[in-house]
Amino acid sequence: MNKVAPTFGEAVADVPDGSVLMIDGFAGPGGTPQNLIRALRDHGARDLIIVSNTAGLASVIGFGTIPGDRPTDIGVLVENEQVAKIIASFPVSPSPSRPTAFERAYLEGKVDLEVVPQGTLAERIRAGGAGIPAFYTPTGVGTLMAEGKEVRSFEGRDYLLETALKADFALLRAHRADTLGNTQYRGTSRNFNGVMATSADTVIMEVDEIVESGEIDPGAVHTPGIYVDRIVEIA
Amino acid sequence: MNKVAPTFGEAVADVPDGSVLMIDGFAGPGGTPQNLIRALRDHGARDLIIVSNTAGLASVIGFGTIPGDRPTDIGVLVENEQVAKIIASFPVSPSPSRPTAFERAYLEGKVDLEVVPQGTLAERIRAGGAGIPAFYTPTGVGTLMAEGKEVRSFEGRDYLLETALKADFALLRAHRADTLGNTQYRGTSRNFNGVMATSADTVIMEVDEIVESGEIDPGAVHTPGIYVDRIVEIA
Amino acid sequence: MQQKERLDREIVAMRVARELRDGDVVNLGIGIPTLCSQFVPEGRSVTYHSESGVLGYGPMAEPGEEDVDLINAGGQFLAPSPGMSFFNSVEGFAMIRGGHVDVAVLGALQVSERGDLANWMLPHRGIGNVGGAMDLAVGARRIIVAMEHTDKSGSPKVVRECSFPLTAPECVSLIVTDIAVMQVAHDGLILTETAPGWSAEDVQALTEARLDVSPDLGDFRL
Amino acid sequence: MQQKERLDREIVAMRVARELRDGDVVNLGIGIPTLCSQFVPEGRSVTYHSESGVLGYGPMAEPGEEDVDLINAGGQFLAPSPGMSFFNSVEGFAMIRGGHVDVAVLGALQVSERGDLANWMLPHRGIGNVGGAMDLAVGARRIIVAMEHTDKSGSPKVVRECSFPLTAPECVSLIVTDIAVMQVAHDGLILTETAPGWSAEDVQALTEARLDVSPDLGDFRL
Repeated sequence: MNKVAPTFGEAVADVPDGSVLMIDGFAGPGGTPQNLIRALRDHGARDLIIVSNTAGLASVIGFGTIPGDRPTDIGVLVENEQVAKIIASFPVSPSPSRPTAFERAYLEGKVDLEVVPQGTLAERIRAGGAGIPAFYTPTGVGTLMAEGKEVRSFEGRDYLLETALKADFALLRAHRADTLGNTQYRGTSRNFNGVMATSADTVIMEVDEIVESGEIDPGAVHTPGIYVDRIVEIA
Repeated sequence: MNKVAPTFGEAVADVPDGSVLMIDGFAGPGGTPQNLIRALRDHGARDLIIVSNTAGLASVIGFGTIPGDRPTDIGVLVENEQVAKIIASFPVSPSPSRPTAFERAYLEGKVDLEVVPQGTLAERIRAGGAGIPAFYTPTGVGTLMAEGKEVRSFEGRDYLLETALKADFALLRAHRADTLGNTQYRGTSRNFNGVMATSADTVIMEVDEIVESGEIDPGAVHTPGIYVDRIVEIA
Repeated sequence: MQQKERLDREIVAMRVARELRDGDVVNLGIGIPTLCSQFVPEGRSVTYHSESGVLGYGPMAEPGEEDVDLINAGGQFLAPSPGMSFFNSVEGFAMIRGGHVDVAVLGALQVSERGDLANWMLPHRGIGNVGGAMDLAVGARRIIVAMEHTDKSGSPKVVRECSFPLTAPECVSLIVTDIAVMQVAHDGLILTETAPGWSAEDVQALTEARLDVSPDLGDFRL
Repeated sequence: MQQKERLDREIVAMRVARELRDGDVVNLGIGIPTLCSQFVPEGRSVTYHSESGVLGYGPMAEPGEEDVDLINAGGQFLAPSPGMSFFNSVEGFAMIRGGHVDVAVLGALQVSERGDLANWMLPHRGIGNVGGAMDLAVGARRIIVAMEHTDKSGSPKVVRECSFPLTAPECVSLIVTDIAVMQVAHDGLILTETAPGWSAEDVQALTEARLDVSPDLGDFRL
């Protein structure tokens, strides 16, 4: 049950056209699986549906980016015309003068978009991994997000019905993993990595370091190994 | 914002009659706040509604109990006639010849019972803490648990609607806490402690050890301090 | 016929253990199921899940080594194992309901010919322990029941319709008892194996549900 | 009147910071809100929450000390602080929706006299970043808006009805701008403080919503 894959390319080689992928990308490169994204670009699978917090911001406006760094994010998949749709909470550049690759493609009608409030996005992914098909949330009531959705009152307050999100693959980034896939994230890079790991059929992680099983404190594992299918060490 | 309370008695002194309490008690004494339970017995608040996984088993049948030990559990509150109702997944003794205090009181009509599947119980408590008023679950469809509940189909499968649980107080047990209330549990004792901490207005913890803030690895905190109101160190 | 020898609990557990595949995540219920982990064939790596909040635990703790903070859902003491991990009850059941547990081995009071499971409440007691059984029954990808073929009074536990309160309808895939192995198929139960000395007729006589006999019927495969 | 001096961003942040109480858990949005943490009065201990997955973080990181694994929701680099904790996005938003965040300080494009908030989308752009704003607007116990009183073209941002897409209806408790402090009451907005040199009439002239003037109207309390 050794889950270590030899290369990033081999780790994503079986992603078919039309896949639904969850890919971490919170705001900056922290937590973003830059190597797996580049491997997926080289692999070339098309018509992808990507679930991610942003739609590729780090490389455009430097959110969360060390000055001088030019991190890779899912913007390269959009530029390479591999993306059919993005489901995100923060899809566009906050600076209208510096639009993202996604934004240009969206305005040209080349890619679809579903904007989801960030907490609802996290909760929908969690629901997908936890066997909860749908839940009610107060977020979005009385806004555009409520269009076409059931509104229901509990104890006098209105809530929206939201449904679970699942994916075929997740491309994630962690700090350490043991050979069984038990994983720890570093700092705020846990963000969506920690939940996307539970909701995709095949979970692929790039990590700074792979250690032997038993080297991670069992009380400090963030993602238990049963969720993780493939691990690639960043050279 | 020092949250350290001097004694167990002072930590529970303001629990009024009729309170809803979440009290950990998974199977054995691990994770059970034995000192706070004894303090609540001595305090004497009555007509309590208690949410707990069991209704007091460890002292009766030795589940999870080191031979020779006689741990305290919520059975003492039932014996002391302080309990109006218990919401639990595992309320009775698996050995009919050794009934629990709760079981005797229930059969005498002195206390009410709501039996909830363990996963639904955990999820309802989580929902209470996470601002989710209700969710759908496959658990209990086609059983007694479905009585009076909405059944709804998503993608061809039936689910039950379940609602959030909240409490006035939680009595919990952890291994370590810092003075801000950042908490770590030991091993399987995290169980319901880790979720009840999010869903009660006032969260009271007994811990083996209180340390200074900064002594717990921020990546290994199980319950962030904002959830915890009072901490008492076990002498 | 009642004099024929029934298999002991360890053999039932051994038969169930053969069903576990390399890489499976497995939850073992209280009773016979707990025994299965001792009998997993060599070369298969199985990860054990307990809704007490642990994955990848080791064997039962030795006397004197008990730790109240390392138990299974039946309150039994576990030994640690490298690579295990701990989590709270919400996560433990998210794993179950979310389909991350491959196999749950459960005891039963009754199983119907459609695979309905009743294992949490004796109706005459009027009160029961559901614990995690309902979540496991709907969430684990495969449910194997391991139990005695009849109850203490000799009544069949493999029935046409469960008379006891259900844990979940149509959830059981395989029934292993102390005299037989039965697959739950779309149109009923298929008897595939019998204990040594037991014929298909012998088993049927202690079974309320009608059993289709597999053309490959044979002895318990251990 | 447009020549009267407006308060700078730091003063607006300082005024908001006075609203934070000892023990509060506070989420600071992008822009002016981020500045508030510098101005919390002595003796008050405030715990900062960011939906990037951290509680109890320190001040902004010094240049050269940036860590891509320690950022706020606006992608700014944070310094560590003793007693902080990390968690994933599910937990971060459970804290928000579950009522565990006492105060959220948010920027706004428009606020209505009922406290409706619009801060995520300019309609002419046709696409917007909702981020965590809708969750914060419905989940935090108290919402304070910190913003300029008018937009870049001089149009009022405190309006009768928001013309921009809403973030949440009736969620704002207090509005602090560069010329005024306004409470959202059941029957409308109450002007309680003005910037030095600004009269209630001056503020009303730049405000579309009708302002009730508090009998205790005074200067900005800093």
